[in-house]
Amino acid sequence: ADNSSAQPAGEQKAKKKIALVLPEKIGVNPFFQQMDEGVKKAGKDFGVDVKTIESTDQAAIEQNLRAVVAENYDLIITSSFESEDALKKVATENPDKPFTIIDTTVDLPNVRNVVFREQEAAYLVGAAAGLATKTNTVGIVVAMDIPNLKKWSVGYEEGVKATNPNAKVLVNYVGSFTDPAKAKELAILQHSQGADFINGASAVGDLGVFEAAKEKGFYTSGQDVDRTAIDPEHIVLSQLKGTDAVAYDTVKQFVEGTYKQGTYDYGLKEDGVGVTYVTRETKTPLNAFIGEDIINKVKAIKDEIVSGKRTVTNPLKQ
Amino acid sequence: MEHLFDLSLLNSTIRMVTPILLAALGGSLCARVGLFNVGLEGQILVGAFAAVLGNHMTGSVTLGVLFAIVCVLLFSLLFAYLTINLRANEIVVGIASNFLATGLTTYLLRIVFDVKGAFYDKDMQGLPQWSIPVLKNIPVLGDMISGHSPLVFLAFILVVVLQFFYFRTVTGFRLLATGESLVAAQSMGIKTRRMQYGAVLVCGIFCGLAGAQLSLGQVTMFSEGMTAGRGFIALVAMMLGQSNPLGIMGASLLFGFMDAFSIRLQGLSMPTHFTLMMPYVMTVIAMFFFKDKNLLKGKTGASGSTR
Amino acid sequence: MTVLLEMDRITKQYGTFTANDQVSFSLHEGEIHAIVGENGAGKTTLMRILYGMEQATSGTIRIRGKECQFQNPAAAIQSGIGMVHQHFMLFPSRTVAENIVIGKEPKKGIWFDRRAAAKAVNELSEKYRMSVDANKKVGDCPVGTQQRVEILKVLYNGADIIILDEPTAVLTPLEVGELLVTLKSLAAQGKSIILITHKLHEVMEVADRITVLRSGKITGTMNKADTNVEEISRLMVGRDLVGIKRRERQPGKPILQAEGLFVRGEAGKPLLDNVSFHVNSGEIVGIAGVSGNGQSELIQALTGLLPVDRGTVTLEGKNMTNNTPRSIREAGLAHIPEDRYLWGAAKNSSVKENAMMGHYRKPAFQKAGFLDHKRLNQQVSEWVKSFAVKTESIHERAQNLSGGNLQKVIVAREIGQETPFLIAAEPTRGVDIGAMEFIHQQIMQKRDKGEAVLLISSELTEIMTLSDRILVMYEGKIVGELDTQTATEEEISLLMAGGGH
Amino acid sequence: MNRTGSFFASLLHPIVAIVVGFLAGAIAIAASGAPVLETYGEMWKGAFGSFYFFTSTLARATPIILIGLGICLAFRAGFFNMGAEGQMVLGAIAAALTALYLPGPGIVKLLGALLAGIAAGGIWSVLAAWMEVKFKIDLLISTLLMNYIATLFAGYLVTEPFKDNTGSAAMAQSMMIDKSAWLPKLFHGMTLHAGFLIAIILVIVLAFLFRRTIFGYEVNMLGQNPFFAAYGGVNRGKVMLLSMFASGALTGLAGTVEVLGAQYRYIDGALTVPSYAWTGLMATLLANSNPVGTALASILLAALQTGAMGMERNTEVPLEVSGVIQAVLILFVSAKFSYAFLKRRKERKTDGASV
Ligand SMILES: Nc1ncnc2c1ncn2[C@@H]1O[C@H](COP(=O)(O)OP(=O)(O)OP(=O)(O)O)[C@@H](O)[C@H]1O
Ligand SMILES: Nc1ncnc2c1ncn2[C@@H]1O[C@H](COP(=O)(O)OP(=O)(O)OP(=O)(O)O)[C@@H](O)[C@H]1O
Ligand SMILES: [Mg+2]
Ligand SMILES: [Mg+2]
Repeated sequence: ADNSSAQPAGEQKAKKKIALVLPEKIGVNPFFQQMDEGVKKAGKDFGVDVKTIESTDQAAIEQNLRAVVAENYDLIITSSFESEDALKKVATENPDKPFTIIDTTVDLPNVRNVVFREQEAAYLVGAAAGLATKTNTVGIVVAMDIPNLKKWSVGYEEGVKATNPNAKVLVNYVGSFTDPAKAKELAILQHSQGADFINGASAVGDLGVFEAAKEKGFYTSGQDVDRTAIDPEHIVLSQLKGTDAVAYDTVKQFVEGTYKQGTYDYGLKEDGVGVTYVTRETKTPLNAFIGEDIINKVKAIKDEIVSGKRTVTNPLKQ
Repeated sequence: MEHLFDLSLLNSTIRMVTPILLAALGGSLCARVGLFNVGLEGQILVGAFAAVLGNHMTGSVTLGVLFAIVCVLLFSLLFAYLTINLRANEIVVGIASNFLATGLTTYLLRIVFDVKGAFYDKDMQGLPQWSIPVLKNIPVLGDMISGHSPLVFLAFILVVVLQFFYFRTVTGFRLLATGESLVAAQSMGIKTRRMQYGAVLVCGIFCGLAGAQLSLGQVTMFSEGMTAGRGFIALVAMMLGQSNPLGIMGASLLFGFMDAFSIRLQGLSMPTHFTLMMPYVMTVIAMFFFKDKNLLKGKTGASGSTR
Repeated sequence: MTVLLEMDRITKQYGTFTANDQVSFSLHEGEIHAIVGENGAGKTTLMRILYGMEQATSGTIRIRGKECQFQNPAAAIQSGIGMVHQHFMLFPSRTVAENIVIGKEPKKGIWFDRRAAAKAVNELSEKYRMSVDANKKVGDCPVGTQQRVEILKVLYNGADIIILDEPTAVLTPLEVGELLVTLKSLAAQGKSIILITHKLHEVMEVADRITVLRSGKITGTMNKADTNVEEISRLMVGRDLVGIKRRERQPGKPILQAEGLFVRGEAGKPLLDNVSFHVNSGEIVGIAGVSGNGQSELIQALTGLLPVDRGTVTLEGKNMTNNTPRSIREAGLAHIPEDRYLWGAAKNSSVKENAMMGHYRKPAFQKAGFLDHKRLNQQVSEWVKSFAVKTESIHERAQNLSGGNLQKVIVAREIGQETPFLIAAEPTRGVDIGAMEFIHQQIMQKRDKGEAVLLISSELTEIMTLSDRILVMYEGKIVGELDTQTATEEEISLLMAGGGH
Repeated sequence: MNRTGSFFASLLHPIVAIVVGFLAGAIAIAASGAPVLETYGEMWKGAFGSFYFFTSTLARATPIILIGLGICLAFRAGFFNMGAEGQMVLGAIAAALTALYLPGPGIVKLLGALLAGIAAGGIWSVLAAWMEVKFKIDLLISTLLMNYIATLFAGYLVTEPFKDNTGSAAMAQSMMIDKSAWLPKLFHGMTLHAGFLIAIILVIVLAFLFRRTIFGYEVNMLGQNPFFAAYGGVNRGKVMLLSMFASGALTGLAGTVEVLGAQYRYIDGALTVPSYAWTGLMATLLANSNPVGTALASILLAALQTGAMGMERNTEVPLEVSGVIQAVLILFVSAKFSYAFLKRRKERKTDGASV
């Protein structure tokens, strides 16, 4: 569908320039950090100029997108729902310029979409929690009550209920992405209410949840990257999201000329999301709280999801 | 729900309220000399960062806290110099110094620790958790006040200290007089500038402590923007408490309890947004009962002249 | 006599304006030296320089022959100078004792020894025979007491030189008497006093020497024994005063009627208690009374600034009870307020903005809500000229005007309303004798035109000169009505003191 | 000193301050290892370097100007309105929902939305004023608290009842407003929209209001000395409520034009994250509540932000440093630098300060 990527002449003359325009500051968000790392690594590996631009706020996104178009970047990668509106405008006005948006879809011929089904991985974490809990109470600390995070909280709850219909799931919201102190207190409270496994879904607040787990002696899990190494005694799982790989691949395909538009949907099946021990090995030894048994059961659930025998609700499509 | 309040919630409330209380006490010093310090948020943030940095460099929590104090002192010196010497508008300086604090801490996080977002070291020691031997055995109270960092206890001691300072000491008297009428105080030979500097700098110390409590007491890490608006809540607590230490403590605790209460309500069917709103709504309602008697005073300030 | 203080060729410039021009002044030990002069002559400025609140552009100050330079009041206090300002420098929410000892508090370690402070204040007040209640909040004290607090403050700091800037402007005659006695006794005890005042009879009563300032220059320094009121006023004003001529009174129909006004007070005692009176066209009714006996409340009730609980106010036959200030003004009221900085002006605004208050809605100065600045400028400039207001321009900040000059702006504004009814509360507070005469003439003219004036003043002489009838207020009530022709000062004073019943 | 002298002195102040600010910024840049002049060059380009960037700066300045004007009006009337954020957000959400759900042609939606945004901001602000007038509840605190209430409430509306379910549905945002109800862009392909014109017109209106109208005079006097105003017949309650309504209406309008001219929907956090309210407050204070000055200060502050974005795009200086430089510049602009230099022991001290 696209031919702007295959320009052998250009390759000779000048290095390709690729821009990653992030909708926010990278800040505390490992998701953006991974993307940044993926693009940078690909830049090095394939000899292209890559530039990451962080946007300070909503209004800056469009301006940054327009600026990189004007500065003639060959491929522009952006990400997230925040960029949707801006990308729609800019991509429509520049139909010859290839764009990629990670984590959402923009229905335009010159935009390649990459989306994730995080709820599937969250479901697996929930399933493991439901199986492992001794107190029949588990918790999740969520950053904010916004639709997007429902992929994490709803998927998790569904997973718990699937393996342990009687278990109680405590949900609390921090009200901020950057408040580990409050996240920690919320985790302590959930623990005092009987939760022995508390899933962290509060961005940087997760670090607070981990601390609470260490202090109070309950179990927890992290997000996006493998967090188990930080504290194997208490952080027993991690929900994974392969943003870095996606970003890396995008650059790679673009350089190699295999880049195509269209929508790429990553779930358990495509190995775009996952859970430590279940879909990916880790150096950290498995904690006895979870145990081989449970991992095997969760693996079975994973297979069912992959094969389509079991469906996980997409909370955003209700 | 079985019990909307339980001991662990109260215990957590006291901990959560501490940075707010400390900063509000500091803010009251500034307010008392006629400087409205909206820069508390930034000062706490600098304190939180410096505490972690100091701790990381020296491996000592105590030195970490001291380092936080020193850094915030320097930072508040900027506020003092600009507002007192150069007579810049204190609110502009406050807002800009909040921006500066955000920028500086994220920048230094990158430079010093080479990370973005958050610095977390699982080996770093936070502030110890103390329990006071006799008190901890008292049934309800004991559970509430046990297992807190020394700074939590210090904050509540400072309430009393400040109360005595304001209303019993000579320096406190002069400080309050400076705030009540700068012109009259100057005309009596009070070194008002020194008073103002003192107030701003001590406020810096308090904010340093608040930051240290946040990053070494509550958690043991630093993350960008981890103050999450506490400085502004402190400002509200300070005003609601009418710059009286005991009043400030009351206001902070009120806010803290409402916050705790709202956490409990999250489990119920009320939408999260409304439960998060509760502390603010309740504080507005509280204002109907605790009115600022001096409200009109500022407005009569228009009168009077030396001629 | 030894010379204690010398101010040598002091010059003070504000921009291009010279407030003090080569002023030389000396003060002897134990003397009371009065400084008199027109409004804006530079009296306050000179004293502010002496007290370290402002730096002279040139000139030197010597105390006991030693050259001094005061960067701030603290330095002046160190050298034994104390100042009682034209407007008090007090902390209203603090007690009398706290106000007096501030800066030199008795202490125990770091603690403020409030008991010792009260004791010291009581001793001081006994020593100089100025009674105050050490533990009362200053804000709750009458003006006379606040004045005493200011003086005690200066004495507490051990000042040898005491500057008093128009200390009597806000006092009742009784309090003035007490103050003058105090000053004499202080001088007898070796204190040297600089007294600024516009009231020449006070000068003649207490001063040893008199210095006259005019437009920033000294026009003369003389011994009291060698001079008289006429000479001083001529030196001050540059002309002879003519005195006021009073024409036969032509009383007409009532313009203002107050019927049974009642305002509840905080502690049971009413602020206004069944006050009834009327003011006819072509007459000036004076209200005498010790301040704090309901005069302020009466004014506020009449002008719509304080709602009454009972009773009616009728202006030109229209019921105006508890109406808005604006509708009352529109119905025909003008009002010179008693406190010029609280009610009468916005000190950070320009002279013009201050002068246009109450006028800006008149069709002459606006069209459809848009101000006609040209007309306004014209009008205000005219007032400034006719009332001889000393100001660089009508755009000068009111704050920079001398006290008396601001008062003139306010009087000009209110006389200029040309309403059938005028409330004049302390209309000449702080203005010089020339201006006072001018203002009195203006008020008299209003009466002669057949308009009505209600005059409230703590100056008995002012009441006696201007009024046709005199009402006396005591504790919120009107306790007597007298005809000026027949009334005596003693009679009034007795009523004022509550001795009527 | 004579008049021309003091005129130059007043000009010198911001100049010296800005120079010192840039020097301090230069140190920050140098510390991060980038070439100072080039970096500043990029900053300039990012703010004013091309017509596109220039209009972007103006686009960013638009809500700041409106907020600045709103706060300026409240200040003039003697109210310390710290509630711009809440008023702006409520204005924005009201405008968005009106534009979405008001039946009728685009122009009706647009006008309805403008009115709704103005009304929502105004009512929220007047509520605080009313509480102060009626119950003596300090406006400074109440407005500060009401910000949280307003943003949470608006957040609730777009998370629950009025959530956009049409797209990925992952954001707390309203649906997109119909194109016919958008405020037009001023130039093709640029972000600057008609809201800027509205803002500029209002700058002139406000400047005119303060200088030439009865209402402006009454507002000024009320702010200078409420007792004097009451004495002179200014209807205190009315002018208070009116000016606070207008203040909130202007800040509400700031949110409204952002929605109708830039984002075309209400997005949770899109107005609060950029700190428009605080920036507007600074602009007003820097300009001493003068409307034209407020507009200029707003453009300056917006230029610092867009300039920092340009700096980040085109140099190796990280975003964090540009944040530092911005803050430092503001700090020094706010400082009365030359004032202090010139004054130095001279007699120019004004009354109150010298005492
Ligand atoms: N800061 C200033 N800037 C400009 N002019 C000033 C300033 N301060 C005072 N003036 C002017 O200096 C002159 C002298 O003022 P000053 O207060 O000394 O008069 P005064 O003799 O005390 O008068 P009054 O009897 O009315 O109190 C006045 O005309 C006043 O307008
Ligand atoms: N004489 C006049 N001719 C034409 N228009 C006027 C006139 N006076 C006032 N206006 C305009 O009408 C508006 C309302 O006038 P009005 O005198 O009723 O004041 P207001 O502010 O409504 O006070 P209130 O409600 O207390 O009477 C003014 O703000 C002004 O714009
Ligand atoms: Mg004077
Ligand atoms: Mg009307």
